[in-house]
Amino acid sequence: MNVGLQHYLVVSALLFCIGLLGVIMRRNVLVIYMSLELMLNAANLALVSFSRFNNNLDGQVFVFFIITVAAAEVAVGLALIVALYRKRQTAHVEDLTTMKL
Amino acid sequence: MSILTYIFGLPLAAAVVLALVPRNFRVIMRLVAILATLASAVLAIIMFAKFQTHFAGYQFEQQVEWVKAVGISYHVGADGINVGLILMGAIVAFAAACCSWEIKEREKEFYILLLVMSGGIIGAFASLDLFLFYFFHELALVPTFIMIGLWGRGERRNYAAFQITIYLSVGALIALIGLIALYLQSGAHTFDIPALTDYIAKNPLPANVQQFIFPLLLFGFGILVSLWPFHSWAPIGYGSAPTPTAMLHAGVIKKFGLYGLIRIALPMMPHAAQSWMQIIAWLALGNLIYCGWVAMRQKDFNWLVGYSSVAHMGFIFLGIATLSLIGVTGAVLVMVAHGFLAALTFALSGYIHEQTGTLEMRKLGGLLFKLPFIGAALIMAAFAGCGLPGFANFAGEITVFFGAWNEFRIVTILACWGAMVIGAVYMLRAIRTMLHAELPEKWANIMDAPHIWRKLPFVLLLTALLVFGCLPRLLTDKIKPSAWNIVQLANPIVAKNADLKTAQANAADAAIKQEIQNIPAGSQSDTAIRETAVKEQQ
Amino acid sequence: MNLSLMSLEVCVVALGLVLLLADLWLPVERKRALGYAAAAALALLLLASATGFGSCSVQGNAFNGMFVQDNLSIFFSRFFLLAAIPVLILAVEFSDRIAAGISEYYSLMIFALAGMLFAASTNNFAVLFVSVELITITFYVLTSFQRARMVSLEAGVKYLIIGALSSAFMVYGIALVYGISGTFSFTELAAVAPQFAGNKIFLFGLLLVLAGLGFKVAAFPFQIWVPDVYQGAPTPTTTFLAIGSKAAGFVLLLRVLFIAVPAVTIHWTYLLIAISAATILYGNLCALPQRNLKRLLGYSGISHAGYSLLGVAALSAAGQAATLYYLSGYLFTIIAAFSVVALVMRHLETEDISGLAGLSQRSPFLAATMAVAMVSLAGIPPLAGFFGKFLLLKAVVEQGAGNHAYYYLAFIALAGVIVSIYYYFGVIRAIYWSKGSDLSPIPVSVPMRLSLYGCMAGIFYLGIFPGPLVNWTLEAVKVLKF
Amino acid sequence: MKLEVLPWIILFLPLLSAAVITLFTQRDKKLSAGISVFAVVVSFILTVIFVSAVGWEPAKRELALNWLDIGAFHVDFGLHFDPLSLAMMLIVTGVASLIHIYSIGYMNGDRGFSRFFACLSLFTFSMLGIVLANNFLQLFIFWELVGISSYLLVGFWYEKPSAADAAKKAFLTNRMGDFGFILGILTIWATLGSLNFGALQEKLVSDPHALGTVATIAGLLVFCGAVGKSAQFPLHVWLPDAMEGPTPVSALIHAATMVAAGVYMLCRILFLLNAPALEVISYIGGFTALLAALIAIQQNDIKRILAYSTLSQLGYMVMAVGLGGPTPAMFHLTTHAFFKALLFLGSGSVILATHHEQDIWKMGALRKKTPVTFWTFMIATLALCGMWPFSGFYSKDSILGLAMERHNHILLGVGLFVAILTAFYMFRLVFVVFYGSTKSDHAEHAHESPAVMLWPLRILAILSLIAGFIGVEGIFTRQFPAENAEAAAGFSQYLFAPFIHAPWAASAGLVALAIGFFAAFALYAKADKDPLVEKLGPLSRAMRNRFYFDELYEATFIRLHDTLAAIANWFDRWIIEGACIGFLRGGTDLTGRALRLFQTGNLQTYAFLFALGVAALLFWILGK
Amino acid sequence: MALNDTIFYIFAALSVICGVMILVSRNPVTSAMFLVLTIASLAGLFALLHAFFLAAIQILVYAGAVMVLFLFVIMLLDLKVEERRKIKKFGAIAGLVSVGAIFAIFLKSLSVSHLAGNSVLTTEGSTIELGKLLFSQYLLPFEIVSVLLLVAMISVILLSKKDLK
Repeated sequence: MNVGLQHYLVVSALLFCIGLLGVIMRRNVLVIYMSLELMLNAANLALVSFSRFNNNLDGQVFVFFIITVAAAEVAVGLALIVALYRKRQTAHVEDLTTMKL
Repeated sequence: MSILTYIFGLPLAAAVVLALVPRNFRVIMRLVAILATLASAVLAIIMFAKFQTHFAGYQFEQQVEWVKAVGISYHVGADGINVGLILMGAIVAFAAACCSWEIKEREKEFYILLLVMSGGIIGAFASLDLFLFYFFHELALVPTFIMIGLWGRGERRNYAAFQITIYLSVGALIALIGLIALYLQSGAHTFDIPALTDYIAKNPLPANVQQFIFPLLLFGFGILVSLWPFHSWAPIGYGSAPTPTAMLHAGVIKKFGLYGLIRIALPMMPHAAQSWMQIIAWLALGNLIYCGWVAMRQKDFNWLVGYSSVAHMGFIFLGIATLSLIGVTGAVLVMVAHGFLAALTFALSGYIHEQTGTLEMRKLGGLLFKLPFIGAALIMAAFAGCGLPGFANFAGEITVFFGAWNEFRIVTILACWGAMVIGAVYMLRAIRTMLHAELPEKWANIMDAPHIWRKLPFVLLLTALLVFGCLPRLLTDKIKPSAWNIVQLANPIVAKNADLKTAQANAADAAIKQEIQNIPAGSQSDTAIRETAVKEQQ
Repeated sequence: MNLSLMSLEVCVVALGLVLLLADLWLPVERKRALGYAAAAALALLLLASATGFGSCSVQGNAFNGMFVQDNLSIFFSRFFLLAAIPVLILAVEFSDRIAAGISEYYSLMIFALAGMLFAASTNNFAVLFVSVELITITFYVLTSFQRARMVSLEAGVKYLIIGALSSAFMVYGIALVYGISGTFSFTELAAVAPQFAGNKIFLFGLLLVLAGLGFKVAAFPFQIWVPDVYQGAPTPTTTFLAIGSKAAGFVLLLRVLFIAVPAVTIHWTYLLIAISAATILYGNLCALPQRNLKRLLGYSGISHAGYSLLGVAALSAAGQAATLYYLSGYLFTIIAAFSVVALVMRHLETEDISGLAGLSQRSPFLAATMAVAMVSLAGIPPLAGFFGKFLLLKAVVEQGAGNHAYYYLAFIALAGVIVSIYYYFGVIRAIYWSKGSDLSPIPVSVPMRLSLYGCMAGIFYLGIFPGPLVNWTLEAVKVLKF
Repeated sequence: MKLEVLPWIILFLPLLSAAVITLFTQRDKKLSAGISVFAVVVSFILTVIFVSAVGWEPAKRELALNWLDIGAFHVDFGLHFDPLSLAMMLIVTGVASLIHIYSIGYMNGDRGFSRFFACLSLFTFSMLGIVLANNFLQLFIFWELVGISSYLLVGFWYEKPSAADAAKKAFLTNRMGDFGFILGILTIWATLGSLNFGALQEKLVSDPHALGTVATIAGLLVFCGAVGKSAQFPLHVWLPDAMEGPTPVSALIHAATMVAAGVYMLCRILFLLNAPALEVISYIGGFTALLAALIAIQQNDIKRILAYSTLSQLGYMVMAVGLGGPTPAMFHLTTHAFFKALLFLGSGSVILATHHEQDIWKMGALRKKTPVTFWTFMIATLALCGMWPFSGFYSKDSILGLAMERHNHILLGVGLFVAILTAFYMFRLVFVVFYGSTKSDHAEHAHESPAVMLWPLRILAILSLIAGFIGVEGIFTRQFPAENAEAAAGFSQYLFAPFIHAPWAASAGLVALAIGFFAAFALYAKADKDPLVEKLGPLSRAMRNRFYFDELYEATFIRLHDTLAAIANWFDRWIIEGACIGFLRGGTDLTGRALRLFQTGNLQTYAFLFALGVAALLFWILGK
Repeated sequence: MALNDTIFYIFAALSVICGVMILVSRNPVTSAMFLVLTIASLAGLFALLHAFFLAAIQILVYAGAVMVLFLFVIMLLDLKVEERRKIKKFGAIAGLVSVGAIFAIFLKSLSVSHLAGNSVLTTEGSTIELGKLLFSQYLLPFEIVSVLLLVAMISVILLSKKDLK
């Protein structure tokens, strides 16, 4: 079977789900954050493949935005995590439960 | 501007004025509150006196656009159904303001809330726009909650404040849904009650729609009126409320739901009304008998009065349930009468509580020695409460019985039992334990109402009860034509058969009056102008 | 290209930059007052917008239709400006609790505001995405701005992770929508959406977008972050989050549902009803046992999102207009409430309700403001909350004739209101009838007082004279389908 | 001044005096008494003038104002004049005048002096209202108003728990009767469409079966009102207790007028009652007469003896009405009003003389110390027992004659037996109180009452003596023409009329009197304590305990009602308030607390819930 | 085309496997490294889809900048191997189920949906083409992104300031 759009989409969905699983199951905030990046990348893959199979460059432009935004987000997020770590000496989500109920 | 606007506008304006008065000007605050309610009461009496008897339409009307997009307007007016209620509301508001002596802390807030409450509820009775009607009622309701919480008495006042808040909000909101549904289903695109009524009379709502909306209004309003079994907020609420609040709420605000049923539910949803009336009659019995029984077991006088006020609502429901001219007229009569009575009783119990610090009946006794005036007034209130003639309640209750006899035989018999025997049992037991027998030592220092100003509210309310009790036609002649309109819409078949003769007489009467109305004269000019305008349109 | 349409947005961005620059030259002690300057500038912009100065209220498209200026966007841009002014004043009031970078705090708020303004005019998924990200990322920082407080950082991280998660979902959704329809433009999408209404991948994508926007408006089941973030964030941030960010979510929701894919939305009646109902119930029920005031307002914020969603679920112009009206009332109310919280809880470690005890003696003005705000939130006349709820219920019940599920929705909304009355009155009780130990008066600065007066005026005005705003909201939603 | 104004003045003058006393002259006792006495005496005089002006014509005259008019529910406030009401007016105002005057002496020094007169005036007004009412509802209104006055006066000394309880009991018992009464009124109104006596009578005359199937039940329901007010079995229990009130009150309300209102009302609505209803009424009357007389034998409280005697005599009257004889009933009512008022006033005088001692076994030998009281009391006793030519002889004879005429031998026997008992217990009273030896210190130091009390005694004594043969009966025969009416023309004819009309009944009555007298003489002429207590044993105890009716009611009816109330209260507290509302409250709260548990504060949970939410959303739309 | 297919499968498998490794590896550094690998293999897929510019960006920005940032932070914080705390089995299973559900629904939707899938693929993700589009059609988001970047810059500075003055 020829590799088509479906294949790319399945791969992208798989990656997305793996990322999601990472977010859900990992305890380290940094790893969670990496998983989120993976999810964004999955979206990128989907966009690029759609762009290719739709003969439409808009998707790729969008990917460009995603990458930029992700970079900004990562920067802010990591700064935040670092600040948190300095304060609390932990990067584990289980320790971040002073506010609940 | 219609006189009605002044009647409820004055207290509201006074509330705003009070907000600007500095906190330590206590005398001025009290004076402002009393004067504003007094002025409103005087205006209400003038309005009542000027009211054209035997005239079925609305008088003292005023209509101003408000939210045009939704079909809401500021529309007030009085007809036979609400003229008595407005009068009663204004007088009770004045009496309540007079009874606010017992409030010693945070007077500013108290008087503001009291005035908002008074203005709000009179406004609700005066409004002829569904939205306005609901709006004013809620405006009056909220202060109740705060007042119970802040100035209430007893350990359970917190619970009471929340209970009454939540319960009444449930009722009000259910009714709101009903009102909105009514507005939407009618297709008239107006909240204006007269317009809506006319429109629905010409284009009746489908039966299934009526069957859907009517219960909403019935139980929504029913909760507000403490229809059995949704009554349990009333005793605890009144038991914990400060005196003026209990007076205004039990006396006036509680009548809102009933007024809503008569004004809106009956004429606009005749089909559903007819099918529900059997149930209402039996529920009314729940009020009359069951709540009477419960009242018999109460140990706290305010609770007893609370239950008794719940029980009295049974008469009104029974009257409404008849869908007959006599029944509905009687119901309105009881509404007015019970307003005065409930206010009087709570004012008296408040006085006793102020003197003794308790209303637990076992601890009291022989108070009549020390409180000849208050005691005598309380005995009279008890008489009125068990439906003795001479007081307005009797006229209303007996009218209800006569109206209900042909419709609900068994219910009426049981209701009579509730009224004649059960009511008398708990009222007289209370008198016996509180006022009669030996005076316990510890109450040796209590004081009777010292001067005419302290006596004024009681005297005023008693006078009102006696005047309408001896001359019920002052009210019934005003109520009758309007009640007839409503009964005709709500129950055309019965109306045609039973009251045909009266109808013709009334119609002739009204026609003559209308002729007279058409000559613009003095204060009636606005009404007259409206009349002419109507004619021109035709 | 009609750049002049964007004058408002450009001005706001410029304002943010000016604030950043001014920070460099201003002495430390005067930086605090920069907030007032920013608020004044925003007030000027609002005035310009309201009077139609320049091209602030000219309708039209720009950037190849990516940016639209219509009645809806004008409504919301004024809304956001109006919200930002008191929030900035509150931020000034709050500045002593922000250790570093107060002028950055102001400017970040201005940038968030710019994001919201862009969101109001979005007509394209690309703009939607970047403006949402602009808002969200700014709020990550605004949330964790009180670095000295652990809760602030914790809230920031939580918001960051959940926010990023929702972004990921939304982006993936956008990707799928684009993949099927081949376009990001709402206008073009509206044209082709009917033919894809049955395409499951298309729907999949739209649902993911819905989830992303649901996160922004705090709709069930994407509301889980709200209480923690509201509680932990500095109060001005919470305020802006509660009204600005939420309203931005709503305008985007309205645009996506009713401009881009109305053909699909029409099939989602039950979904929207369920979301709205669940949001109302969840928010109100969880708030019931809540003792922390900010957290309570967070839960209550969820429920108010639910109420606002009623109007969306009603799928009618009346409903959309009601949502707009409700949000407007909520604007004044929630700002008043949070302002009081910020002022009263200034020196307290936690924002427990008991901290309000004795407020009626300490500051009758603040007590009255808070009481009015609570009563309005509870939806009782003559305040804004009541008329908003009235319009929403009316819109919902109106649909009930065609679909009885709407009646149930109305009843659920009612149940929610009832429950909410309980806890709102609990707050009032704490204010008025609990005895507090601390009886020192609370000073209120003049701008703060003005802002609170403004809020009170707004609450009362919208409750008593709803006519003008009702007309305006009805105008504003004309661009939306249904 | 027009004649029509007079009745209104007569009616409202007492009310006016009550109002003036209550509002203005509470402090000034003399003025209060003056106003009250003035009002009632003027009423009496005006009544006399009015009666002499209009005469005893049976022609019906009405004055009416509309009180309430709602559709078919039309109530007038009207005055109705016929011989029945005119005579009753005379009795009421007359006896009331005397008792008012008497009260000035009796109540002297009481702290509620003004209040007493206010209430008394209110009562007079209400009673006149009953008498003059031209329709059912007005009758009912005043019916209730006399109930109020009775309540206020019985509980006049409210500081005494027994008085307060008695007032309550009297009122509530009456209310049960009124419950039936109002149902009867409703039935009649619903069937005949009117409340006006005249209109109703016309309808029934033109169509005797207009009431149809409800005729009997309607009649009996209306009779319920009379049962309550006239204290007939089974609602008789309140009257003896009502003796807790001041003695003038007992005389006026609970002997002469109010309790007779039931009989008056039955006469007024006689046209409504059909044969079965009348039969029931007659037997209830007879039974009450017997029961009360039996109880009276073993009572020791002077006022209670008289109270049971009143019950018994009321039983006679009701029996007479039931036998279809309104004239004898009203005749007996009139004479009874005089001699029973006299007896009560006399007993009041005795009580005052012995410093508020009411136990007859603590009196004795008062004949010498209170001569006027003794002689007047004696006259009244003879009248009550039916001694020729005292008034009671004539009226009682007419009742016995009626029973004989109707061939109702049971009731005749009952009547005669009660006559024996009456003589027995009355002479027991007389012997113990006025003869024998003094049995206490109070009796030792007894003194005659002041003149203001004695003059009413004298006047009533004269009336008791002569009322039988001055043609009172004739007034009522005008209203209710007897079947074999022989209008007696002159004084002497009246004097011996009974022996001519019904010689058997008359002589039987006298024989009964003799039996009773001698039995009492034998047992009590010299007794220091009651010999019957031992002789009758348990029966005596039962009699003293009023045949345990109070206990029976306490155990059944009141217990039942209280139990129902307790159940309702329990239901209200635990089911409605506790279970339903509590469940809703608690349920809501619990749901809130449970839902909150999702907010663990843990990011992973949040992320999971977010994902779950997305999954749910997707499944909802795409899962099908 | 077989070659392309093979490359696709290789890259796809690589990315998925590395993705799973991110998930399962205990050490954050390992995770980060596997993320870099995933990103790189995605870049390969991009290239396969003729999105050359993006492939380059992917490597440069993501693998180059972002991931270095990540690693830098990990080093900075000196994060050790994730402690072996008890894995909540219920949580893991629930997570798996919900994510599995999403994936299943996606697959199901994919299987029944009609995708545009042109047979002639003409799009070339060249820099010029993209640039043209970016600076004409997508100028507005581009500008907004610039504001966003500014915000990010300020934020990072603010958040990382050591002293709190």
